[in-house]
Amino acid sequence: MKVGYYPGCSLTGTGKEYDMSLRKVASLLDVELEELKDWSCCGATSAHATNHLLSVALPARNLIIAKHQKLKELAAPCAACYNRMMVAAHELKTKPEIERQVSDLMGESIPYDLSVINIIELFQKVGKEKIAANVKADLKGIKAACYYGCLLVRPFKITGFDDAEQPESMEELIKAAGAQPVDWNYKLECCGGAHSIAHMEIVVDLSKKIIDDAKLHGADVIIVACPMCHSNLDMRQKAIKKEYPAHGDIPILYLSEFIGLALGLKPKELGLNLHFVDTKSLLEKAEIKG
Amino acid sequence: MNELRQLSKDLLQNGTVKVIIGYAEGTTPGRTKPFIARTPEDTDKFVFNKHCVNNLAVYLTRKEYKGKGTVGIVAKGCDVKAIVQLVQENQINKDDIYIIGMNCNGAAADFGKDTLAVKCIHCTVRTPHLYHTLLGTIDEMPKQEDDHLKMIEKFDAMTSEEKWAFWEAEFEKCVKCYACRQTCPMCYCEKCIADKSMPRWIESSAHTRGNFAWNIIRAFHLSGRCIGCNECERACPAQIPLSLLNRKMGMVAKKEFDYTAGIALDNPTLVGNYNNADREDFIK
Amino acid sequence: MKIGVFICYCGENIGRTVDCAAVAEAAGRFPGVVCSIDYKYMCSDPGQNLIKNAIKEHKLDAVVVGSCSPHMHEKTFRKACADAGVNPYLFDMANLREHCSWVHEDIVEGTKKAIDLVRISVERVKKNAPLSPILVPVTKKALVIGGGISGIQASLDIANAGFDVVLVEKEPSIGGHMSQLSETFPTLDCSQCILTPRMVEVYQHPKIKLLTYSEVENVEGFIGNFKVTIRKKARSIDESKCTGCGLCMQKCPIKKKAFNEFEEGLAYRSAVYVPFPQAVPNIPVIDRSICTYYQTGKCQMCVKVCGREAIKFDQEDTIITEDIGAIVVATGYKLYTIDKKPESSEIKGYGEYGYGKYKDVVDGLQFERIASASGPTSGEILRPSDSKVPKKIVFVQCVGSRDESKGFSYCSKICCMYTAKHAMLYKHKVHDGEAYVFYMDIRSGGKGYDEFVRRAIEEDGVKYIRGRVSRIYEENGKYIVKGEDTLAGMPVTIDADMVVLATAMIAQPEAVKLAQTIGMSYDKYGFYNEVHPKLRPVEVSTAGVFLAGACQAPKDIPESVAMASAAASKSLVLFGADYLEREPTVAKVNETICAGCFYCQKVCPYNAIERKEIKDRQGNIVKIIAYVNSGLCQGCGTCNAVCPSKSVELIGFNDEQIYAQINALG
Amino acid sequence: MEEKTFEPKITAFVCNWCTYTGADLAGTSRLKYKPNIKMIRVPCTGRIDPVFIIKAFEKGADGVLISGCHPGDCHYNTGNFHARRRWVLFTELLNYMGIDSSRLFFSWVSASEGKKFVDVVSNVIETVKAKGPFQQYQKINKEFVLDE
Repeated sequence: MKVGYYPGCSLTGTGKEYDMSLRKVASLLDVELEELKDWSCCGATSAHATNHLLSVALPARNLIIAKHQKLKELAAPCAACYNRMMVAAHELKTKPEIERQVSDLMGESIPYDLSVINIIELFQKVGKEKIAANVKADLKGIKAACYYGCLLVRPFKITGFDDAEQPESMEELIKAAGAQPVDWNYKLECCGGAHSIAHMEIVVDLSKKIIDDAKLHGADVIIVACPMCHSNLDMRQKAIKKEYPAHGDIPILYLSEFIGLALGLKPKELGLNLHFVDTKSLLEKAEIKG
Repeated sequence: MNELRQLSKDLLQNGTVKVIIGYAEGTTPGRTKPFIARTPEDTDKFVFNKHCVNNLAVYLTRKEYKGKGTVGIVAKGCDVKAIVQLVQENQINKDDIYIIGMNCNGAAADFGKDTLAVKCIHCTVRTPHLYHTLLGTIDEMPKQEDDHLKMIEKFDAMTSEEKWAFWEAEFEKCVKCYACRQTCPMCYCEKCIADKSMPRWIESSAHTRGNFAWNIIRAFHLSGRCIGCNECERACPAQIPLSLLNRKMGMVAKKEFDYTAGIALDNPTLVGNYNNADREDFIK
Repeated sequence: MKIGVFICYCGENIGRTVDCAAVAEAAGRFPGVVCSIDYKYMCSDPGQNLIKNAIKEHKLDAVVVGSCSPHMHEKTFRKACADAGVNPYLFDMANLREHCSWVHEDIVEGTKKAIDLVRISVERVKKNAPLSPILVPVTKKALVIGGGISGIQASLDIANAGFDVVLVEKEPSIGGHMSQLSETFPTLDCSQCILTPRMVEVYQHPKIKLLTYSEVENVEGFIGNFKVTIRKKARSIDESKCTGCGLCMQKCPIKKKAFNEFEEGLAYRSAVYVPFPQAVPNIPVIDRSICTYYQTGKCQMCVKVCGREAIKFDQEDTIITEDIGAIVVATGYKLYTIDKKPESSEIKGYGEYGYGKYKDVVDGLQFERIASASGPTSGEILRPSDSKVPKKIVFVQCVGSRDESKGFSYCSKICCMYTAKHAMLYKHKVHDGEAYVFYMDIRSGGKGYDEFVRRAIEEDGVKYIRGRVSRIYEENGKYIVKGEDTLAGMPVTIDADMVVLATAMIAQPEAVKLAQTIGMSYDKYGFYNEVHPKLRPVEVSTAGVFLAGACQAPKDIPESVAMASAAASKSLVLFGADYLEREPTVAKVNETICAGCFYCQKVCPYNAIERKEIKDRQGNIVKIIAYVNSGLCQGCGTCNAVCPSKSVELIGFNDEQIYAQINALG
Repeated sequence: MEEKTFEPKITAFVCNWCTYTGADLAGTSRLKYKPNIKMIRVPCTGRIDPVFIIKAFEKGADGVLISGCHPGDCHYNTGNFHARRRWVLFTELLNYMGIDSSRLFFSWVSASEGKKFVDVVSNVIETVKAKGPFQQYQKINKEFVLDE
């Protein structure tokens, strides 16, 4: 299976391990990720707040590159990139005026038959059966809280992915990987997103609530599908501890990292050593040697 | 061939069927002709070879056989399509026929020719999709360019004037002999609209206008029903390429409604059913 | 054929842009026209007399009037023709006003077109045939499907007018959802107290045949002449012997295997049971799926205690056929299933509200049972999980309704009112409790309705919050309700003891099946469609079938009752005559040339095409051909268009008539 | 000379319940359109047979309009759905035969759409006028109609 691949900026920086793990896991599952040539910024976090046309034109450029590479599907593992591309495609499809302006800017029309998929959809395409068939490590003792955040399922009218209030798709993948998903309450709550830098106190509060609820329901690990969620939940646990000394750490893993562990990849190959929170507790429980 | 004769003999002998419609050697050696076996001895005349191009299903709706006991029929996949369509249209009772299905390796376009008949080039039912007994083997069939399809596709690039000119020249030749109708298994009406005079929708004299009307209505009435045996074209003394019309309408049915005639007994007919999502972009 | 043409000026309406005298003059020269007259108002008495006199004077066979739209005066002129001895169907009308004088400005062009229109009519009328209206006898017996309040009301109205009624209810008792309700808005009178006498009246009415635990299986025929097949399911009880003493139920050892449907799953029932104490008829049913006897062949405790030998384990379903003249459909509604997506539906459920997961998250009907004096808590407001009094309760409106993304886009109409009632009942019983209502809008149109909601807010102190709830979850024994207060622009979190979801009324799961059996159209939600939303609100497209209650759309009790009485009175109108007269515009098969392909049957919207066997003298079937049941045919002519050989033709719009019209255009 | 004064002949087949009534409403509302169109009333669009259209062309129509109830509004529930499917086949057939199917117009006009009826009719008349006479049919019409 060949799928287009748009890493986006996070996966080259703070989310490097997301990129590493995804590439490794993909090759194990016979997925060929064809990276977009000369991709550019998706416009997340600022373009849509400042200039609507720019916010559509930036992803449109990448969509055009995908067209030139004759791709049918484009995987955007970063939830923000995924969201921006979906919004742009929706705008282009439904608003002829925007479409005209963007086509003028780009000098060519935008492909409509390209489908942008998120990481969960990518694994869905691989198939639960295939993942299950390739599982090497026994993770059945591991309880995982699947955290979707806001951008994967919203706005539902545009993404049309899973369920805006009660998504279950990531849980299905965790089951396929041999672990137990927990039933918890904060899988869609806000982590604070881009406030991480400017208003850390907000992020600390929000992230703590999410982590506490996951722990309350017995989770050993929180699984994320977004580099921003990851940085808030992983990086800010130190700040949480400073504010609330009773806080105990919980590892935060990307979906691709977790599936990678299940498929028998070494923690270091998956970049687990790059996390702020030590993943030792998880690995010990799963009896995986570093 | 012995298999076919033996089976036919048994069927007639043990009373499973009253008659069997099949093929026999033609008057010109090598050619074949439709042949009705009524006694076990008759079955010795049965043959099956690449010249068995006729669609025998046309006989099933004839008064001589319909409702007069079980009729056996030697049927290729394409003939079975006609049978399926006839069952769907209540013309024959599926319990009143016995299908001797023939694995088919393609029929010759014409006697003395090695090329395949058009219907065989794009055949999807070389092993019949419905039968009581299956005979014969599937051998390699020569690959042949589907020039017929290319011709249909050529129309896409033509202006309506060019298309009109093409058909005008073709229909000018029509002598209204209605051989196309006579040989078509789907043309079983007791009185064809072309023969009705009150009112006379289709002019009876063989001028271009009347010929257009006849051929439009013929093609329209067969839309979604024609199973593509091309007997009409084979029978046409003026050699009007009727298969271009029929096959095109079959393609339209496939493209617009994902429909193919004669493939399954429980498939609802194309006309006579509808879908809420049928195309209506042409309706303002 | 001698044809008379009559051209109307309609005062100046036609005369201004059509030279009527010239039209009459031109028409006079058309072949077959023996007289052509123009007159100022053809529809007036003198105008009609003009036609009648001309018919007599010229011995006319057919008449063409050039005037207004046939939708306006076709009936008037047909009657004038009939009065003067010309068959009313040997008449045609050229629309010179709506389709000519009023829409065109140039008198020369207008006159030319008017002449063409009259010519088309003259040519058509030559091909018309004399017809007479079809007379259909009427069976004066009504079938009422559904024994809820709507069905009860319709049955009583029809029966009290002196006509027989067959009332079919699929549950073991009549009463429907209304029998489950605690108190009714806006008067807060007890639902069962007002309903039970009606139920008894139905049971005792000499004109009403009550068939409970029964379902309509098939409906054939047409207005005035339906033939209905009803399946009476086996109760396993001999109804003629049972006295309803209830001993069998007391002694039945199966106590906790099945939830009590009437109590909406908040209690259990035995294997032999009546749905509720006031059931009508008060005769139990054995639930064979849990009864020990049916499972193991042993027990028979009920047989031992029944002094009347009424238990009949070997009873079988019986099939009843009835001749029926009119059908009232009153099949009611169902509540939206919240926890998962409803069967055969594209919509998603509300997993995030935890219904089905948390015992204390209940739906509207469950709360009715909790609040009902006859319910599992005897009317005390206690939460199901631990039977404690909830001190803080949250009501969420519009669950499943007005929600395109997860539910249905329509408004369920009664939820605003019943939520206000629920909150009020709660406050009346738990004085120190807090009640919150999340709402989108408050829709309280109706007599005394808005006052009722205001009372809940102002007198009883129910706190209304305008906004949606995003999530409900359990935390430390509380139900955390997260939502938004859109008026304050703030997120709100309430730690409640109990949550009530005001779920939408939806169509019965088998509504579509019944619609197809009877031939009713339905909307995308499965509610039945009335013929005209304003002027024919209780009729459906199949004549002789009428709608009552929530099977048509969500509605409350007074509306359902009013609609039931309307449906009853429509049935009574039908029963007022011995024969029905119908337009003779129906299809007819030419039996000699029909090849029996039955494409006509496939396209007929009314199942009016039947199969007819043609036999030879020895009785052998020669062929099977189509036959039009003229009682069912409504005259659309779709059969005529699809018939390849035109062996079925629509009388009044047959091929010759249309051909003549097209021919006259040239 | 003929080019300039060409006025197309339009034949319309309309259903009794929606479009015919919509045309009545156009009249009642005193909306205006050109008199080139003549309507033949049928109970339902389901009644309309392709032979009507062919015959109309044979009788010299330069354009044909078919109009009925919107899907879902059919007085007979489903007549227009069956009609719609047949039209797809018929227009494709005409196109393939080179019979200019852009002279054949379809519309849904309800009983309340008097204004839409006028717009549809005006558009049909203007479109056909711009196309000129239906020469293909006129040629084969002339060839064999002896009494003209």
